[in-house]
Amino acid sequence: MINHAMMFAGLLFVIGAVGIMIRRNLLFMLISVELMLNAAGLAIAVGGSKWSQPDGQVFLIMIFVAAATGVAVGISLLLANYHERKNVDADELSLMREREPIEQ
Amino acid sequence: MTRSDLVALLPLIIIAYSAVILIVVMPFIYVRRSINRAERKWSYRLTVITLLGALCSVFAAARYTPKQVTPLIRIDGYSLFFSGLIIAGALLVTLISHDYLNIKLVDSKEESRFTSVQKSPTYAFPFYLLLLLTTLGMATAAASSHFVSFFLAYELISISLVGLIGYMREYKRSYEAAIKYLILSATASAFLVLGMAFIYFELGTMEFSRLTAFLELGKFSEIIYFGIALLLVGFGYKLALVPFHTWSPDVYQGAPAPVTAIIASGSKVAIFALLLRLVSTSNLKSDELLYTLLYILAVATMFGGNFLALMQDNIKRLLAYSSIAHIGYLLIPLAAGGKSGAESITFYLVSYLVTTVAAFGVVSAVSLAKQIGEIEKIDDYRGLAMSRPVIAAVLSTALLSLLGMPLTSGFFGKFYIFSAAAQSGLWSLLIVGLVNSGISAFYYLRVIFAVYSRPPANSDSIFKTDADQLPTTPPTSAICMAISTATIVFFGIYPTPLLTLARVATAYLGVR
Amino acid sequence: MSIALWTVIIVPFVSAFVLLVIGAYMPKKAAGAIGCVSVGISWVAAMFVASDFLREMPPDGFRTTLYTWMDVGGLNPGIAVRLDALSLVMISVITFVGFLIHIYASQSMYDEDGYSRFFGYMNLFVGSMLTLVLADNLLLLYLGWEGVGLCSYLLIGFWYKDATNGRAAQKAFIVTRVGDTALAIALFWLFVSFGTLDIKTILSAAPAKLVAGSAAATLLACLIIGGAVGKSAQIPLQTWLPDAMAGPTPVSALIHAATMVTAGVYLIARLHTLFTLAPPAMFAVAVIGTLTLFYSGFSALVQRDIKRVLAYSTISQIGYMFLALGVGAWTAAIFHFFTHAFFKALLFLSAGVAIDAQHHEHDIFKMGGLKRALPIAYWTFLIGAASLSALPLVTAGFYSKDSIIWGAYSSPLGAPWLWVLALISTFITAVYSFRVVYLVFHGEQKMEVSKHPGVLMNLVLVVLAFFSITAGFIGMPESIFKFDPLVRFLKTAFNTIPAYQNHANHAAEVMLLTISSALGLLGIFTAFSYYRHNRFAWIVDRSPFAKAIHSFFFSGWGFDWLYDLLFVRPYKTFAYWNRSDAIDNVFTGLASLARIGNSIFSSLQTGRIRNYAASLILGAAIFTTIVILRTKL
Amino acid sequence: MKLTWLILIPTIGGILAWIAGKRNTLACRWIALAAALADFALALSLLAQLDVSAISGKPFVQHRVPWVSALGINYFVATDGLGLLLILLSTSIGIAAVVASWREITDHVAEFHLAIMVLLSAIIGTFTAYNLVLFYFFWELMLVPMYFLIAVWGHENRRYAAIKFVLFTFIGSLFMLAGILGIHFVHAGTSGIYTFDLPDLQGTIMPAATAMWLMLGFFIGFAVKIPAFPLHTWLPDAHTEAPTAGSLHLAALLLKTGAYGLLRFAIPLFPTASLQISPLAMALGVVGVIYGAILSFAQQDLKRMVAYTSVSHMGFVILGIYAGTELALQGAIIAIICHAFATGALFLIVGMIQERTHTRDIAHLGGLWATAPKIGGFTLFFAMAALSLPGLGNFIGEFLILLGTFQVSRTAAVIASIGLVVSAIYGLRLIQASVLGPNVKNWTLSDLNARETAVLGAFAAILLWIGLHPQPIIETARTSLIQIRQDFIATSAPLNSDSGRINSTILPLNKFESRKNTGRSTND
Repeated sequence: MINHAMMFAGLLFVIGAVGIMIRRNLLFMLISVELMLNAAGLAIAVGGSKWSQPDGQVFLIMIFVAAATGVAVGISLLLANYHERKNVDADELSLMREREPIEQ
Repeated sequence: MTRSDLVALLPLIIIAYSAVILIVVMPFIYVRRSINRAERKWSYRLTVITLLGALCSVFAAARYTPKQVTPLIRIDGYSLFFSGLIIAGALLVTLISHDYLNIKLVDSKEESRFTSVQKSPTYAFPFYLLLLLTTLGMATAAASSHFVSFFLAYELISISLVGLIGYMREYKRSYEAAIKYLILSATASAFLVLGMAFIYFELGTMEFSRLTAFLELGKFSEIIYFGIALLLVGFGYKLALVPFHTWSPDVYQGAPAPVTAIIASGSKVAIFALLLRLVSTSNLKSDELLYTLLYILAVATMFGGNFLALMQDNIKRLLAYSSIAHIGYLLIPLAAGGKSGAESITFYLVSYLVTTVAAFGVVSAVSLAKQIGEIEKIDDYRGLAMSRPVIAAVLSTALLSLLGMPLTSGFFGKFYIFSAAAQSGLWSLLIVGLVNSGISAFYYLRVIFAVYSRPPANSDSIFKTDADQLPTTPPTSAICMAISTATIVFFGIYPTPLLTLARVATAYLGVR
Repeated sequence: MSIALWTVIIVPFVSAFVLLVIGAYMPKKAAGAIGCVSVGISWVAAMFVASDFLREMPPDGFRTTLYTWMDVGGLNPGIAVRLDALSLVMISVITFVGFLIHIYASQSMYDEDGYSRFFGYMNLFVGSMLTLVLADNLLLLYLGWEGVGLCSYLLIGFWYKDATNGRAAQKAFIVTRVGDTALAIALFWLFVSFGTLDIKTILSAAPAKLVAGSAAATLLACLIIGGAVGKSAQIPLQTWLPDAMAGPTPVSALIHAATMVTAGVYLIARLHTLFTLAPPAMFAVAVIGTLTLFYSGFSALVQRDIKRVLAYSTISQIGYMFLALGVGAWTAAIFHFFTHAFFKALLFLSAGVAIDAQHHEHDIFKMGGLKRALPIAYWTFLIGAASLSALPLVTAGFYSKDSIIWGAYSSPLGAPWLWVLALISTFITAVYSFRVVYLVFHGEQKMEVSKHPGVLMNLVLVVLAFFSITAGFIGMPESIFKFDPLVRFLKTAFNTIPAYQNHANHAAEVMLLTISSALGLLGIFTAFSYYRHNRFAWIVDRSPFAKAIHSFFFSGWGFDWLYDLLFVRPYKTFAYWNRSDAIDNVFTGLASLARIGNSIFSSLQTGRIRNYAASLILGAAIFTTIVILRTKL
Repeated sequence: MKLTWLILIPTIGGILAWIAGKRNTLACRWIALAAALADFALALSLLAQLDVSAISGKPFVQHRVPWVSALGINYFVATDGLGLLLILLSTSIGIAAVVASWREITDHVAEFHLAIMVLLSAIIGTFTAYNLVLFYFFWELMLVPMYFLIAVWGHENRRYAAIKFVLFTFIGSLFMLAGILGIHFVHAGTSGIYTFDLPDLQGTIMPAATAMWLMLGFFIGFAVKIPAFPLHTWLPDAHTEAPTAGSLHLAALLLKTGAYGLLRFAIPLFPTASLQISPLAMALGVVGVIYGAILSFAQQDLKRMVAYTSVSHMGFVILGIYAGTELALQGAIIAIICHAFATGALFLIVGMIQERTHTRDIAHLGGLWATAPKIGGFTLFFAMAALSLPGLGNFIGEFLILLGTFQVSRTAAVIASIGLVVSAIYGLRLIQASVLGPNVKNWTLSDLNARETAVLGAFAAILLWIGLHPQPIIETARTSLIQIRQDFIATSAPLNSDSGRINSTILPLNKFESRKNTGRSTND
């Protein structure tokens, strides 16, 4: 049972990870990140239930808070960016990159 | 919560409350009036006072150490040392950011001033607010003794930094950097939490004291290795270890120079302090697997950082890469462990923080010459020595210290970490480190050469003009640079006091 | 006596220093005066020394030390001189001939700029030469040895504005330096095996330390020979001397005829004990001498440049001396040096007069008929040539050369072909010397005489001519008239003389004398008969074979070409090919490696969030896989 | 304390000169000169204290105070005859450097003098440090002012040269740092005393392999600086691009710190290992002698030409040091000193020529004697010194080196003797190319002025004096060289098995091996 929960968490985590790697839409990226965070939170909660301690749940709530703030900031930036560019394509955000090495 | 607890927590509390004051009071004073210098001045003063107070309260708190305040926070010599260091760093950064904001932010009257880029008038106090919050996060990280507090500190740092990075709303780059930092740090923290989850799942505790007790036993299950590996990802992101370093050049470049200074100095110092606290007691060398992980990380980070910096022509990116490499050097004594390992790390972190602040202080001070954007291209620094000899001297001192030349604290820092490595016989790592610091000479010297060479005739470098036509460096930045440079040189000539301090601080780690 | 002796050496050095430092600021006359007077003083001093020495006749010479040069690790050479019969003869000749040539030069060089520099170098040379012959330890000798080399370099290149002179000077210095290096190695060896560089000690200890005829002794002697052949322009290091004629004539007279080039002879004579211990080396010396005198005789036969003729004749005369040394006839060698100094200096100086008279024309075929215009030069040159080609009984060369041939004949170390070749080349010598006499002074005059020699110059010529005739009379062969004070005096300096068949059949000696005189006369006759109607050129023009031979001899038997092919060309080729230091490529390679690393890593910095996230996640994946592998396996 | 002043005076003078130079460059020059002279006088006063007849080569003045006691680092300066000679050399060259740049340097005069004076301090510090870390400190410190000298006041290609110079020497010295740390901890492991003081560290017992590795660390560091044959390629560039005073310091002093390091640290600390690699080192020296000479001959740039002669001469020095006989060592010392003056003077002359003609390309030079006889005479003199003409100091040095080498290795000596010939080849080419031959460009130059004549004359006089009476130098260096020689000979370091094992567990050359060792020792 416990292990199944852990596996589920891991699965969610991997989904999030894959999502962030393949999606170009900033919104979806944010969502994938949230997915990862919550998956991790789930794992913590499972751990708490394994040791039958409250800590797990407490931590989970903390994680929600953090995730929420993150999303808040993220969305605001996203909107601002949308005003700038009129799109939410993440790959557009590559003004700063390593140019070809300059001959010294 | 006894009185002594409160005193022990005083540094954190002061910062937190003044942050609240800032956010509550400032809008009421200024929201009706227009945005103007006064607002900037007062929020700046408040921040400085706060940080000074916090710095003093560190000494007050020192009387009650060591102290476990709730399971979350442990106030002892070690954490206080680093809190003090971080707060001092934040103070220095505040000094430079004041001038920076004065130039870059716009009052509501003078909106018309900028025709090229439309700049909307901006408050300054949120900047200081975020600065205080991130300082709080760092101090907490250094003092945290529990996964939860660690996680909170981690997130606090991340999110307030995102705000700071994106603060210059007008530039696309600032944005881009902010978004990159946000998403990637969230990902990293997800890994961190997962790692915590694994460890908690296996050991049933989230308190460092118990964890370290477990770790010292040395026989781990697979799950714990998993957890540690994932934790390392979390740490690796913030410390910008290769391969988790990719964000750092872009963020360094996009963020305003003072913010970059914080990212480079404070956040890394805090996180590394925590890392050291976690692993110092467990003998990493003896555990082959962890040693391998650390070894790979160290080698990859040192080479990656230095190779990336070699051909770099943007000074902020170059400093980003160099700071990657420096954290790489620090992994060597971390792997070496032992008393001297911890002490050398502590010493090096101080030297590193001061030097980084000095370097970015120069960048921001130089950038004051421009209303919009910053002076980042190394070629634009040509002629600096002719028009601004003192600033040039500060910059080259900082770079020489990063290179580890004598008469700078970097010399003893490098010497000490390498000696720690030699003491525990990590010869291969030692050689890699030596070779890398050899390579690093190349790009540091390139910058110094540019600073001391004449500007090309055709270029539009601002330093072609004489010194008197340039805006004079404001006193606050000057103070910051003076303090940091003085520290570098002093510890470069007589490092004993700092060494003693480091010894005292690390004694609390209980390294055997 | 020691004061006088030091005066001999030091005065030239001092005046050289003065002339070189402040000479440029003093009037020409003063400079010339200083130059001549200093050498004069040292000549006078030398005479005093000589008289004292002859009065006392100390058994093993007279030694005096100025101070200890250095004292380190058992090596303690002093700045010390030792006077014995050998060095006494040497210094008398050097100072006297040197003095005369200085006087000559003070007039002949007067119109040249760099007058004081010239005399500075000349005095420096005299000083170094005296140091060389008087040194009592090999290190000091080496100092003089290199010093004369330096002066030779400076004086050959005296007219530095012409690059060819510079090349000749460099050639001279470098070629001799090769020999000097061999000598240096010999010095190391001597020190290692004898623990000192003091000549007397080495010579007395040699028989005990070195096994006679052993490989070590031979090798050591051969190294010394290397030094000697370098300085004395013997095969295989003779190529520099003909080119050295680029220098002013007095230089050629003093350095490249009378004194410096005989340093090799002096060296071997000085270290003769080592050679007696190494018979193969002795034989090598004899062979080198013989080959050289033969070789250079033929080269001299066909040269067009009057000074090159004399240069080759010098080489061949020194070849005679080497032959004498090789067969152990030490005294004969020194005796020949003694006479040769006079007549060869004379030849050069009178040739110099001729050259000056003909607008510095060196080509003998463009000169001619100077007999009437320059009587003194003519007669003195004639005397010199006669002495060179050993005109019987009346010339110095006759006695010294015959003592050599007699030595080669009578010595147990000699071999028939040695003295046969020596005899043959007396004929050749006569031919080439009188060929010059005829072409330059006889026949019809081709150019008007531009410049007449000064009084002093003529005086010097006369004096030298006098000695070129009389110098031989103090070394009469027994068979004719038993009067040889010089030889007996010299014998005191040599402790090991190979057993001559002394007082052997005088018949043989007389026979040799007659043969050589006959050959000499025949040579003179040949020269005149051939060059009156210029048959020689006629032959050469007719047959291509003769032409080929002619050009072969003319080029000095192609030694220059060979050395250029073997050493100069490869050295230059390598040097220029490697001008930009191939080793540096290693390090630039390392640098480019770093650059490659840079490009690899910076290709990861795409600026795209997902790639960054990917690298982060992949890192995590790698870690976890490592964990799995390490824990499972 | 005297030594400390010796180190400090130049820096103080430099700072004063710097301050003065902001207003008045002439005052700046005079102050710098005064400081250099004062330092020289102080060094001379030390000479008076030296007891030549002393038996042991122990330092005769020393000053030791704890500095970073936490790490066992003391401020420990001392000197013996050898060190003193080099101090005298440094101070006198320091004077010459100030005088030489009197007219050449016209921009940033103040900073320039600060740089050269700090450099002088660092060099003197290197020659006096008896604590390994202090030595390393000064050793690295030398790089900084030298870098600025090349990078700011250098010629066309200065950036490349400056960075190349620092990269080479810096990386080399990092290997030395590894060696320093290694011997520190080995010594601590055996004796339990954590110290970097040279006298304490001498005679540390360690397994042969360890000694070899650590010694190689030191050797690489020093070999780069000397420079030994394959590591020499930074030298021509640095020399060519540096300003005259910089080239002077480089040739006359910086290269010597490498040789000094070998004599003072590498050999005394690791006699056995040094003896083991001495054949290799001698081979490198010999190759350097000939290779440098050949390349010097081929160069088109007058300064580069002179630079490569340094490679050749320092090859002799390496040969002498590792031959290790008393003759060879004495020869090495004399060669070091005379090379400083001869090559230094050649660099000065090239600088003067360039200052007058604005070219170093020999294609454009030649025939300068006619227009500037003094330049011609001095060039001739110093070129002759460079090709080791007897009567001048260099000859004594190289002759003693070869003689001493011949005692231990005839082949090496014989091959190195070829250097005498090739040196003649480049020496004569140098003369011919610069002052003799036709005056192709019809230069009409102002001849040397009094100041330049004085410097060159002094150098010439010193060379002549050493060539004719080297005894004082020999006496001064004797005791310390005998000491070194004893270390070199006393190669019977007891390598009994148990000490070997102890060390191998204390100083594993890599981690896993060490753990295996410990594991084994626990098993049995």
